[in-house]
Amino acid sequence: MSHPPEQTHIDSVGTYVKILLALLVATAVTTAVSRVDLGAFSTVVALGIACVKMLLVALFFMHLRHSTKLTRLVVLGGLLWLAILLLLTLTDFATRGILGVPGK
Amino acid sequence: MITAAAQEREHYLNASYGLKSWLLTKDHKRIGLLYLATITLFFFIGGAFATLIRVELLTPQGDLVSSETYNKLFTMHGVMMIFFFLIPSIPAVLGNFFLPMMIGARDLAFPKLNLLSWYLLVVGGLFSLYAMLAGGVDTGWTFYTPYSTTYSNGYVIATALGIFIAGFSSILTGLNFIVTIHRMRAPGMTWFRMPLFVWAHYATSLIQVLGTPVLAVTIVLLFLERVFHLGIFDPARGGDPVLFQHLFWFYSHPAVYIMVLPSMGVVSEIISTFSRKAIFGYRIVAFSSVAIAVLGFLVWGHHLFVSGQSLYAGMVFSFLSYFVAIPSAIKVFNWTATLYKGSISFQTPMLYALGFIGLFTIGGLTGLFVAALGIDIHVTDTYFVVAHFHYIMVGGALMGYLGGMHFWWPKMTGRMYPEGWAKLSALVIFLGFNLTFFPQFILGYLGMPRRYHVYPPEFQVLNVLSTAGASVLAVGYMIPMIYFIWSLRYGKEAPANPWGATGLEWQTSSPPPVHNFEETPVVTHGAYDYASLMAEEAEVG
Amino acid sequence: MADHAPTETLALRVQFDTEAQQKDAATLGMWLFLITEIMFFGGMFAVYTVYRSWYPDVFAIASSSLNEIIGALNTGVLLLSSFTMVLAVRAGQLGQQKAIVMFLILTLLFGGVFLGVKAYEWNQKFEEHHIPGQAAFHLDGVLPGDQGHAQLFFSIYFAMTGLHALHMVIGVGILLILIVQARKGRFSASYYTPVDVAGLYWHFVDIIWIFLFPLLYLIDRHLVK
Amino acid sequence: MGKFQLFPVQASTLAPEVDHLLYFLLAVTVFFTVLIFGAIFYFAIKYRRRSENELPHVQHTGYTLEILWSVIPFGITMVMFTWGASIFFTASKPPNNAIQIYAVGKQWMWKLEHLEGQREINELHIPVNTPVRLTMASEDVIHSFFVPAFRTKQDVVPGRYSTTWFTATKPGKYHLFCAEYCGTNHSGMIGWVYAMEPMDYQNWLSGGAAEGSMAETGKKLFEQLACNNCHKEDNSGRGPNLVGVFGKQVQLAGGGVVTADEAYFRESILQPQAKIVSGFEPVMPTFQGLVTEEQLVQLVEYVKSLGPKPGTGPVDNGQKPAPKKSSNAGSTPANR
Repeated sequence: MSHPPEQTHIDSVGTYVKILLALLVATAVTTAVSRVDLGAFSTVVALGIACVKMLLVALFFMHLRHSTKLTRLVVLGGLLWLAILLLLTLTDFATRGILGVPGK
Repeated sequence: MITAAAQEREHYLNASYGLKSWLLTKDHKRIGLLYLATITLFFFIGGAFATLIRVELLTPQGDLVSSETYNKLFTMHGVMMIFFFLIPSIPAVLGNFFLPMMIGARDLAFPKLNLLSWYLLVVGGLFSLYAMLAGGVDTGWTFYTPYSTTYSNGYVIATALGIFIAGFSSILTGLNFIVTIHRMRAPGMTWFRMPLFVWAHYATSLIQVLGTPVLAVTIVLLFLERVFHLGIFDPARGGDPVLFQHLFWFYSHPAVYIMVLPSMGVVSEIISTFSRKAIFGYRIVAFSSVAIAVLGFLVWGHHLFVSGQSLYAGMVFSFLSYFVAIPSAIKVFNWTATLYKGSISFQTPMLYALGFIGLFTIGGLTGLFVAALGIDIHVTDTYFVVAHFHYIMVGGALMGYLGGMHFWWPKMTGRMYPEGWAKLSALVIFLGFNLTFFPQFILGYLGMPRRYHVYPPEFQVLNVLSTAGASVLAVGYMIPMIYFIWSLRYGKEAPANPWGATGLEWQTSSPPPVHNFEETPVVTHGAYDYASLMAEEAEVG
Repeated sequence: MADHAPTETLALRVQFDTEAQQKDAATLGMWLFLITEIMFFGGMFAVYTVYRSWYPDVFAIASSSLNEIIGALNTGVLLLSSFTMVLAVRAGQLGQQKAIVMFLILTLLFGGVFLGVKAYEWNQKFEEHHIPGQAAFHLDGVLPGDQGHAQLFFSIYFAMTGLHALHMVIGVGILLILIVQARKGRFSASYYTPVDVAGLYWHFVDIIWIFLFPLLYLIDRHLVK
Repeated sequence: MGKFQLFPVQASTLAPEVDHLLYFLLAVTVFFTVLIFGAIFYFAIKYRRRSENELPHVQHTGYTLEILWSVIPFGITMVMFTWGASIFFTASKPPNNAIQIYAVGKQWMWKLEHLEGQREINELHIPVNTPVRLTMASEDVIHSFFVPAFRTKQDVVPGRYSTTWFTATKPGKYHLFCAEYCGTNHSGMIGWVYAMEPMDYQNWLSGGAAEGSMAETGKKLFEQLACNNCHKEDNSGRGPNLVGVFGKQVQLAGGGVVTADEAYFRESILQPQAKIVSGFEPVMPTFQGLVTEEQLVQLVEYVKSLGPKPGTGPVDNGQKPAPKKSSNAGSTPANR
């Protein structure tokens, strides 16, 4: 059979509490940081903190750490396709008007 | 007539009877037949619309139906054919039935989810049928805003809801296939021993899972804007209709690969079986399916060259569109190379497969025309594009579907179809198809726009030719419908392996038992190993 | 074996060979479903990205009309619900029947609180005439010519938070079913897949909110004192 | 009417270029179709099954062949791409000496307007051998200005201007179609483009019963709508002086510079606060819904007619010198 052996690794409650606290702190930080004028950089910081929180939830709460390589590949694939949608759509909206001809 | 022994042997058809045994079945084979009945109904509804369109276009004036009705005809033709026939056709019928058998599994990973997928397609279909009977929708199958959100007074929401629900049938089928292929292959069935039909469905499922949700959210946004007047694509409030087109085509271009990739899988099986030779370049053909699925997501902008997209985005998408053409070309070359030094026999499935290669080649090459920016300015939104995608959809996907139906009909029903009639209808379909759609290439370059109820008189001759072809094509499609049903009662008794094919599905009885195999098969050799197959038959025989 | 279906247990359905294979298939299936959800919300993030790049100032003003303290607290509530959900899954792994039921109920409560706060925020928007598409729409601090662009922001706000809330409601439904089954002792250390899979879904909906909160509530708050 | 034809007439400078690319693509298509069909028929006949248990010897996979038939087609497609892209680039950039004509697409008719004031419905008279630049707007849904004989097509998206251009080479009467589905009478939204010798065009222009050029109509509108209360030519008005502004760089309040083109003026009339000239208050009311697209193009023409007074230095329209800030005007949404 081609399925990997399943060793159910059970995390301790302490780990989950630490992760929860980290998430709550990150939420407070991102709320506070948004008041500081970082110019264009503020969006990058906000997204950065959100990505960190996403990783915490995904790796610990969703047990990605103990998951099969295939599951991790699936997650990466999903994020890659989201990037394809966003980036290729922006190739249009970011280059509008450069030619100086209305509508091109 | 039918021998007594075959009659009482139990298989998936006579294991249980009654409506409940069909409507609540969890057997992937029965669900495949349920899908077969459903999409055949939708196909003939869509075909009826096509016939009305072609008859209307016999004359330059709009003298059969009003403009309003004509717009509804081509819209519903598009919606029924794409969302309710072409997208489900091979994956839902042949994929559901044979994918588990080909990899030696007893069923799909999630049988109840599979039954739910069928119900979703039926409910979605009912919504669209309701929309048609209540008054029809006239936005074109593309639902471009702001016409679909503010100016159209057709049943946009009912049809969009129908497509939204049917979309989930496609997503869940794709999900089911991917998990089944990864987790439920028989012992010894490594990735490179799987039939190419399974590879093609793996690639198709990737597209269904990654692309369809974006169509779902586009429909939700369209729904929110039309019903609750949220201003997402509304130009008056600073929104951009071209953004709708981006989201729509992000799914709808990969959707054309959902329609054609399964047919490619069927053709690979048929070409190999009837040349009694392994496919030339097995791994290349397998990887080209996945390459088409991946690259198919990078090219949607070629639908927007003149619709207001920026010049530079047009160049990016045109460049990427040529990348996706290469794997398709590789497949055609490999199929043709498989015939070299083979032992070719010409039963009906082989006729359809050869027809597929020829017509798909023309369809694919004309794709290079519309991907070239310079030519697309002139030919987009004309009958040239209509001809291009009909060559791929009808010449390619539908021929592959019919080929697959004839190839696996003996295994599904335990009956042989009448070979003579089948060859005749294949020929009629091939001729009718070319007579219908080749003139449309010329019409398109002459500049006849698509979706036109009325056209200038100088285009009439080519339109009459096309309508003549359409009537021949309609007859061609009716014949299989008749003899398939006829064969259920009077067809010859089908042996387990009528074509001498190498797939696992041919190593079990026709029709197969409820759990496909007496005991789970162990795979010891490659996908198309005719030598060991002939050796085994020699021992048994 | 051919004439009658082999005996089937919850942990080992007929089409699988081993329990590990079945559990693996369920997990992979749910992750694939979550990928479709990423692409579903991804479409709206694309709309958000385009329009925010076109109308940054109006989006900043509109974003600051939202109460970010309530937003932050609500995010905390959702994170807590994720915490209790993962404890429910852990209880499932250990086969502690009563613990599963307790944590699922806690998760349900936090989810309910989140939806309640959401309903309050939407009602707030209703009173402030920030409902796009209504004639009475008016966002103060934004000039008359740009009211349309403000409507774009609120269209995206209501579309995204609305669909997120819908996913929360579905999640609450799933939790209710699981609570009923858990009380009947259906889950054990060898069969807790439904709880595990429901946990994956719940955490995913939490991750979507983790991105929605900063992108909708915290746009350039420094701009608008 | 037109006799039965198999190939569209070439009536613009773009047409031959597009057709040459078509011939190249046709040649490639015929070559590969004959290659594939020929190979299939030849192999089918030569290797037809002779006996029931005939078993062809197994053939290994030739990677060289695989590389050959992926690299060569890729090379051919790259030629197609670059050739197509170059045509697309020329078809997108109107020459500077093109004469300007305005087109407005409205559910199910094309309204065209020449600078000299001639207005036409579903008909367009243009001189031969002179580039014509069409600035188009839509009043409702998406339409598409398509002249098959010129091989040009451009969707007209509501909410902004779209541009297409062509140079007619052969006098004659050519079809004009709407190519983007726009509702019930989509197939009725058609017309004719008359390419005429320059002399005939001038006679047609002067002969037409125009009640004054677009600029004059625009001037009347400018006064009717009381624009001149604020936009005065002696810089005393509350709004910027519009003389000689068209085509120049305009300093915006809060930094940023933008080129004052048609799209900028159109947006400033409909959404005045989108781009406020530096040193001015955002007091201008919106005219959204008060002016139709046709009136907008007339007002834009009037502003363009207020050409720069000879000899004045950089634009002096009462602008208070604003601090020079690095502008990210770049792709402003004005002409998105």
